[in-house]
Amino acid sequence: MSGNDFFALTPLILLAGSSVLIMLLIAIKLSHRVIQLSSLLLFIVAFSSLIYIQKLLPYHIEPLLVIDGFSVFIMGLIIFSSLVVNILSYIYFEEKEESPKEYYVLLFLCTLGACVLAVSKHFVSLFLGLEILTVGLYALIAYLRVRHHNIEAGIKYLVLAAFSSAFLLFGMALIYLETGSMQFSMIAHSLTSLQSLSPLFLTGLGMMLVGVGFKLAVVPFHMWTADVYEGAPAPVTAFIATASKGGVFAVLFRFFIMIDGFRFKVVMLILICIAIASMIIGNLLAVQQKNVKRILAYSSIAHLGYLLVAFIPGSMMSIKALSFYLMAYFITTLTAFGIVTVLSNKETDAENIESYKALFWERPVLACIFSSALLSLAGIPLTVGFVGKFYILAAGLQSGFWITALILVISSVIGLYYYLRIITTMFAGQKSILPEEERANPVFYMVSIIALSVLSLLIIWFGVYPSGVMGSMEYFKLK
Amino acid sequence: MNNLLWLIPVLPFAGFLILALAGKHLSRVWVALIGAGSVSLSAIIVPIIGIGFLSHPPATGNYSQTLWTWMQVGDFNPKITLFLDALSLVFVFVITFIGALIHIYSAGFMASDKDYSRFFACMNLFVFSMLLLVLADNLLLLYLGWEGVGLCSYLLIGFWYENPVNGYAARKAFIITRIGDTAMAIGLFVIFYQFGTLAIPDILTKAPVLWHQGASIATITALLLLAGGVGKSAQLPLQTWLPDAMAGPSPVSALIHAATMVTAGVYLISRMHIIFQLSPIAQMIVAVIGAATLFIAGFSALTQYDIKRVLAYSTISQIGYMFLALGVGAWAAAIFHFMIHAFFKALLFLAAGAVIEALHHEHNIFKMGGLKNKLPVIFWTFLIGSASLAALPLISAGFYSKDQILWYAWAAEGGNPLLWFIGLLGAFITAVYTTRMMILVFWGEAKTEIGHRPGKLMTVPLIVLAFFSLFAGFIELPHNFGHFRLFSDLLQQVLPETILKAGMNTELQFQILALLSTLGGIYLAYVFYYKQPQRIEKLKQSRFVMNLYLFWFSGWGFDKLYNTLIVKPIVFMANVNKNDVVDKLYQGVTFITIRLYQSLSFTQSGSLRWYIMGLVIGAIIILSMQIML
Amino acid sequence: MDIVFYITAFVTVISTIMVITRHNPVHALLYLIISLLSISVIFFLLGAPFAALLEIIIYAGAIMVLFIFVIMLLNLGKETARQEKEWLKPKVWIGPAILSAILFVELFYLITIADVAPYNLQTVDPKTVAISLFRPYLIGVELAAMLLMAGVVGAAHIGQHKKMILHRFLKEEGRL
Amino acid sequence: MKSSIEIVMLLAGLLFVLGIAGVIIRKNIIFMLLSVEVMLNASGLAFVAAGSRWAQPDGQVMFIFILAMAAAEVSIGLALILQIYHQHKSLDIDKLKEMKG
Amino acid sequence: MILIYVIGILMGGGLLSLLLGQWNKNLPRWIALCTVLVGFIAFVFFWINQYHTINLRLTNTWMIDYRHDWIPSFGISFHLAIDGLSLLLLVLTFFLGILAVLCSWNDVKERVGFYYFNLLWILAGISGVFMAVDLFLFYFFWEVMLIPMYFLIGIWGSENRVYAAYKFFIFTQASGLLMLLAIIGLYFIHGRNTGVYTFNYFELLGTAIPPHIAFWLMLGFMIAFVVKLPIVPFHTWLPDAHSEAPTAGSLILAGLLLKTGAYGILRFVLPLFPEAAHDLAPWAMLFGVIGIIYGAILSYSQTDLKRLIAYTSVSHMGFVILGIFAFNELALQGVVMQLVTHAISTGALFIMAGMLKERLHTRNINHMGGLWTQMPQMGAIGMLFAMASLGLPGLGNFIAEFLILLGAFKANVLLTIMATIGLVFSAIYSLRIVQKVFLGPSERSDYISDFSFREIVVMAALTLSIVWLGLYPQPVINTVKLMVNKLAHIFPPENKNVQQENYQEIPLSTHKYLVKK
Repeated sequence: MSGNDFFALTPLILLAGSSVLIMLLIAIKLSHRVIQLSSLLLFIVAFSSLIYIQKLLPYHIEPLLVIDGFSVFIMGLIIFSSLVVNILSYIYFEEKEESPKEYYVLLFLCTLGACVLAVSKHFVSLFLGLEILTVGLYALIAYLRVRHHNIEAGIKYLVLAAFSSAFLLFGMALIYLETGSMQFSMIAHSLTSLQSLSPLFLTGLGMMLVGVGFKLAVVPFHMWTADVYEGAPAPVTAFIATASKGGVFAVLFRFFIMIDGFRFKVVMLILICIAIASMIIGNLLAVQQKNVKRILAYSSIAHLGYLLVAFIPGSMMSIKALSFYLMAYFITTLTAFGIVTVLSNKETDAENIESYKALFWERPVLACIFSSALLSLAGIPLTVGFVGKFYILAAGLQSGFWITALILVISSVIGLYYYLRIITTMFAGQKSILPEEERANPVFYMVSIIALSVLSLLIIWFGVYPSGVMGSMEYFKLK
Repeated sequence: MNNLLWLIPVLPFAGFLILALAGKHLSRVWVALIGAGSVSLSAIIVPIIGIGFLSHPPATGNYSQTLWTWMQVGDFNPKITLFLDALSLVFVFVITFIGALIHIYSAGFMASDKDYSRFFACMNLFVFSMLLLVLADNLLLLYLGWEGVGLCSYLLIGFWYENPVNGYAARKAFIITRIGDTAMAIGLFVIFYQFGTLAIPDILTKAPVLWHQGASIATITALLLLAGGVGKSAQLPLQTWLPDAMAGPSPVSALIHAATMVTAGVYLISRMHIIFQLSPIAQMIVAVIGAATLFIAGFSALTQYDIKRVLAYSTISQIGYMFLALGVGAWAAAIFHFMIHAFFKALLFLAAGAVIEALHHEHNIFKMGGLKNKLPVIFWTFLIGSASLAALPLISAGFYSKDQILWYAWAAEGGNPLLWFIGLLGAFITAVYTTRMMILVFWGEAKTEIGHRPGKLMTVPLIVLAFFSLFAGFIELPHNFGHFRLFSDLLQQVLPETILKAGMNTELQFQILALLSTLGGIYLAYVFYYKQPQRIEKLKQSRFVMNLYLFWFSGWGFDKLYNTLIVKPIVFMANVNKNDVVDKLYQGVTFITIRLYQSLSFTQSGSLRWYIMGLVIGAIIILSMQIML
Repeated sequence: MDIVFYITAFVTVISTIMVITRHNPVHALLYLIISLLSISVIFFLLGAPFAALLEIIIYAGAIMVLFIFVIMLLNLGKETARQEKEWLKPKVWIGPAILSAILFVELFYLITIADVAPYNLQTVDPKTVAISLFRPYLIGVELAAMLLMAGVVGAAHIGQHKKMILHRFLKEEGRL
Repeated sequence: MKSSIEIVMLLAGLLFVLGIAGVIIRKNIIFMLLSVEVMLNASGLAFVAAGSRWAQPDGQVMFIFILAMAAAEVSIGLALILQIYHQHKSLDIDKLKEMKG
Repeated sequence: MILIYVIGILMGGGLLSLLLGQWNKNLPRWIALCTVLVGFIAFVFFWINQYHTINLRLTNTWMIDYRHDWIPSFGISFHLAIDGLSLLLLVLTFFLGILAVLCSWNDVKERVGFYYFNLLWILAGISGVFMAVDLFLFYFFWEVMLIPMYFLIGIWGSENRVYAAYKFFIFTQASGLLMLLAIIGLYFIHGRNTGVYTFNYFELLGTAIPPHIAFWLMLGFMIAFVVKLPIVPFHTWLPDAHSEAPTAGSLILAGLLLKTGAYGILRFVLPLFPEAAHDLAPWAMLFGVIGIIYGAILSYSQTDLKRLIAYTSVSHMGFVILGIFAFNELALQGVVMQLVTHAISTGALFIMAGMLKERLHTRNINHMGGLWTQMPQMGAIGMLFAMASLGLPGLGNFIAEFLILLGAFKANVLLTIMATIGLVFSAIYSLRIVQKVFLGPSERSDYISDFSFREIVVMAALTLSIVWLGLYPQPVINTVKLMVNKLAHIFPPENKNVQQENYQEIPLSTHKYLVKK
């Protein structure tokens, strides 16, 4: 470990250190507010450190990690979403939990895990990053442990995650057995020296796909999604939907790029099937769903399918399209869950679609923000979701993947229906059924709303003028 | 003078505009003044122009005045151009003159109607459209007038809109004529692609050059135009609307459904005569249609009890004569009959209107009677009109015009003994039903009390028309009887001379036969309806006669036929498909989507073991794919 | 050597089958420990003595003890065994078992068609492992530390009890 | 063991599948966790075997990390089990079906 | 720059009325009115200006061309340009925009600010569609107009509004996405051919596309446009949307939204894929004819007035597709006329349906009847527009339909004859409206007011325009002349269809009449 290594690892070290620091702060019994603020500060510091390390790029820390433009971009997204989740968490947990402080420790750890995924280029770091993320999430999902749903979601996630981790591990073991290395580049190297494709390697890859697919919640490994989204506290759901998936997707992409997995017809075929199934089933499942969190869960399944559409060609445009869409998806999902968080009250989360009735007339700002997020998810122009979808279609069509593009289009029409349903509900009726209650912390409430407004402005700004972001994305190249 | 040409149609139009926009705020006197005045002004301008036209015939044989280019798309550039030649002069004269009289009559007739201004507005609009029709320089403008008169006919048939029956009749009229119009529109397309223009003079000069005699394209074109004419002129097979059209006020029936609009078909065919001449088949069809119509309508008229329906069927029948004349190539005779018919039929309708008005809106002739002395003016004018209709020899104008047609039906180039015989039979029937009507209405005992007696406004036009019904025939006399050819000479500028078959020297026998048939008809009716009415009762015992009677009464069952063959299937189809069968397709898609949702939602059972099973199945699928591929 | 392997493998498989079929949790746990022990023998045979030791010490020793703690804490005994007996009916397990069998057949097929070149077994001694662990995988170790920290913090939070609200009108004391 | 590593991998695979079977067929959460442990253990076995096939320490290193992960996971899992037992008075996983659809 | 300003004004006006609508309910109306008026006046002046020089332009049909980079990495630019067709439709947009604002003046009482926000944004979207010459930008605007329309139907519509709004949105969005696929496909094909990756319409125009791909790409475009238009199997959203939308919504739907479909075909499908369009022509024409007759028959059976009018739109739009795929100047001019006149006539009918609904609280024509007695003015105007809708000469629709049929006759005799039969059906349904609504016995004794001053202004504007278009359509024809000529020249004139057996006997010399140029 040279000095430069430390320097390059600053963000990770900061995240890890923050978790310890927060523990210490808890130990000296500081108030929730102080802890929340200091963790916010630490997130900001970690985020800014990303800008700081850019002159080093790309930087390899053998054999586990690589820090390049792409990983910095993904880390940025992850830390950004954690930051937003952090802001949203205060009012949510302040109302519901008497000791919400460990939450921040776990949040840092999960963020760390996701970031490790984003920078890893080795099975070990992949596995460890994934597990830090997952183990942290077990606790986060079940954080409000007195609620039945939280516990139920927690145990479901735990058993399934461990189960799928086992698949991932077994797959890795098979690949290791075949190639003699766990480093992506070495695997790629030994693959080129092989005459024919070995079944062991493919089996390993397939089993890894099970593990990764579970984390990404793509069909047929999607069934946990809705339950966990529904059961988990709203900010945590936001985190699962964004940071955890972003990290996993990043490492999957890096792995495929490095071993050039796109040449394996069978694997690609599997991925195409998964993508198609995810898009169709994800959207279909939400059609008449009544629970907003579940709707968003199913929609996230579909969105991962969309991401796979851009993933499959494995071209230069794929990287850009993926990066852009991930960003769009992050912003949008955070906004959507942010609204759910803000509207939640002490007893229940605002998950019943009925509770959004007449929201537009009662709280127009929130309704507008939510609408912009939903429209972005639906991919309607003027929002970033549209540009993202356009990008994905472009990436797919550039390499001639007409079928997936077509399925994307058709399934997103189904998707339209349920997004519109929520919007329609917000516009329907005259009177909201959500009780107008005294906010315990009006200041933080305002802060949350401002944060969400900024996000929704981003949604529209990037939707109207995406070239700025696209331009900067050129910079975040893989290696 | 031809600079004034535009005033002829524009005056009624101005009247229409004033009445339509401000009619609500004008007093009745003003409404009548504007309505009748504008048409009368036109009627005054026409003779001025007409005299100019006759005294100093223009070198081209016509006046034309271009107002503006309607549109110009590529080579298609119809202009709003008015075009006056001998043929249109006759029509314009009849329209404005009779139109003015009827307007004046209406001022009295409609005096108590609440929609006074609307009536005059529509009538003015009608006169405008009709004038445009006959003055049009190109077929598109003609079509404008053509449809315009249809609209006015619709508006006026349904004038008393509170009664849905009237509305139904109006719709029927519009739609049936529209069927003809549609065919005519197709005819216009053909003409445009053949000649590259729709201007009538150009077409008429180009047609003989581009088409040879008997060309099938000429036949098609002619038939398409004929279809338009058949619709408007209520000829077979589109005649069914006219009897129902009597739902409108009597002046309307007089002006539109007797004197002018229904003869638009005659105008069109004679206007486009060159095309018809190029196709002997088409011309023969015209003649056959005319003959068949006059025959069928005659028998229907015989059985009607509504006075206006009798007149309506007689109108159909008389227009049948005109078509017959056109078909056999007796162009001038057709136009002559048109003019005479306009006079006496307008007269008859107006007089009938006066009768109906006098008898508290009683239409049934069997409930009339004995009006001879009570309404002397009406009686005498009606008598003159009837005489003309029945073609009472020598003294009525109708005799001269109809006799000419009968003679040509045999003698002209396209003539045929069968056509002649049908014509003769028609003349006989005409005499029968006319006499029947006269007797039932004016003789016998009074069955209904008289209410309202017609005023001066109504009687003066009747007298004028009666005058013309008697004496207008003398401007054209058979060549064995004075041989006075004022009218056909005039028309010869436009229409070809009637060519006789070889070996036709005398028409005396024909005249005598016609005379006999008319007199025989009158006598027959006299016997059955005046002298020995019990014979009718006796006849009615026979089942066959009754059935025949009903068959004729229903206009030979055409309405029923069309209803079952066309109207009912379409309405049935429309009603069955009210909710749009195509939408079911999309509902099906929705249904499938929702079923898919339900079955997929079922998989989200909440059971962790089931979820794991899903994961395992996924793994199995992936591994199987790897094994198999 | 081979024969030792086969015997141990046999023991492993049998004891594992016992683990998933026993009704009494404590019995199952004991079978699992047997399974773990026999796997550690296999590790040894594979030339990985360090792993073998860790398997016994940490897995069989520490982790299993956790389970036992919990089982004892919850006082799962005969009652549970009876319930398990009820739950474990062919109707319940036959489908999953078939699925698993299919998966195994596929794995079997895929592993056996692989053509792995023969090699000489070498023992990888603890020292090598340790060097590897603290040289290239140093960051991994650090990360593992964070992983354990996450586990500890999480378990501590979830494990603690507080007044629990089943319903806002119907409060109930929850106690260990 | 001289000839081939396949047989060890087969054993690992068999254990892995048995673990899967255990997870699916048991309704008791503790048994599910136990079965998951079996699966993780099988993966560890596969890693060690693979490491020994290449005579590298990496397999064992990975095994150590798996151990760490298993420990962390089990600790949280057991804490959750405690909560579940206290809330539902049962460890039947099929009773945890409040969320569905 | 006028183009950007206009869109900007509309969007800005929308936002302003949304914001100010919170304080004052009257303000948004006036803001909206002023906004649209400004746009209208601007374009009318521009039109008059251009009209003098219109015939001087020989090849360049484009009057304004504004371009600004937007997403350069994709070759997307904010590229607006207008030619005669766009200009005409823009004028129409603002004309109907004014009417839409006026006719919702008292109609909308709740959430006024948001209402006018939606209205103005729809107009902005539609204007954008008519201006955009960057395919991406076109798609962008294409979709932008949907959301506010969705709200307009979904919030201010009648009972079944939500269903209708969904249906509208999903139909148009689904088809729009297919178009997006086709656009991207075209983009890549062009990029691969030339190395220039751009969405610029002008550059994409000459793209050489392999025929089978061209067909699919064209189909992608076509579906989007045909659903909007709509053509028969894709029309079912329209009756629902029209009948449930508020008056202004129906007006804009019928008057403008449908036109975007036709505009799209004229602007994109024909120039971009001439061969494929040519191959499709008989089928498209067939569907047009089916639409004409099917729409008319369905229209006849409806009892809901707005639904009835909606189906007449289906029928009228059948003429549009028939004319477009006849590929000759006459038909194309007819199509343009039809776009304008249908907007006016059907718009007027919808406005009247809205007024009736406001007065009678029903749309069921069986509950109307005899209204002429109480409101003769509306009766007269209603009659006029019913006549316009059945294509009475002297009113604009006749010119349109006649030109279309005349042009189509050249391309396909049989189908044209069938389409002409549709005129009979149009008479049937139009007269049914008049009969059921205004004629017949009056069933009501309560007082029903005739037109108010505001309504008279609206109807007078519509009446004058339809009569003007019927008697002197030349300004419209001249405005689009160059564009239409250019379009017609893409397709070589064909004479084989006209020369059917019947025409065999024509002497050779007639060919100069038969075949134009």
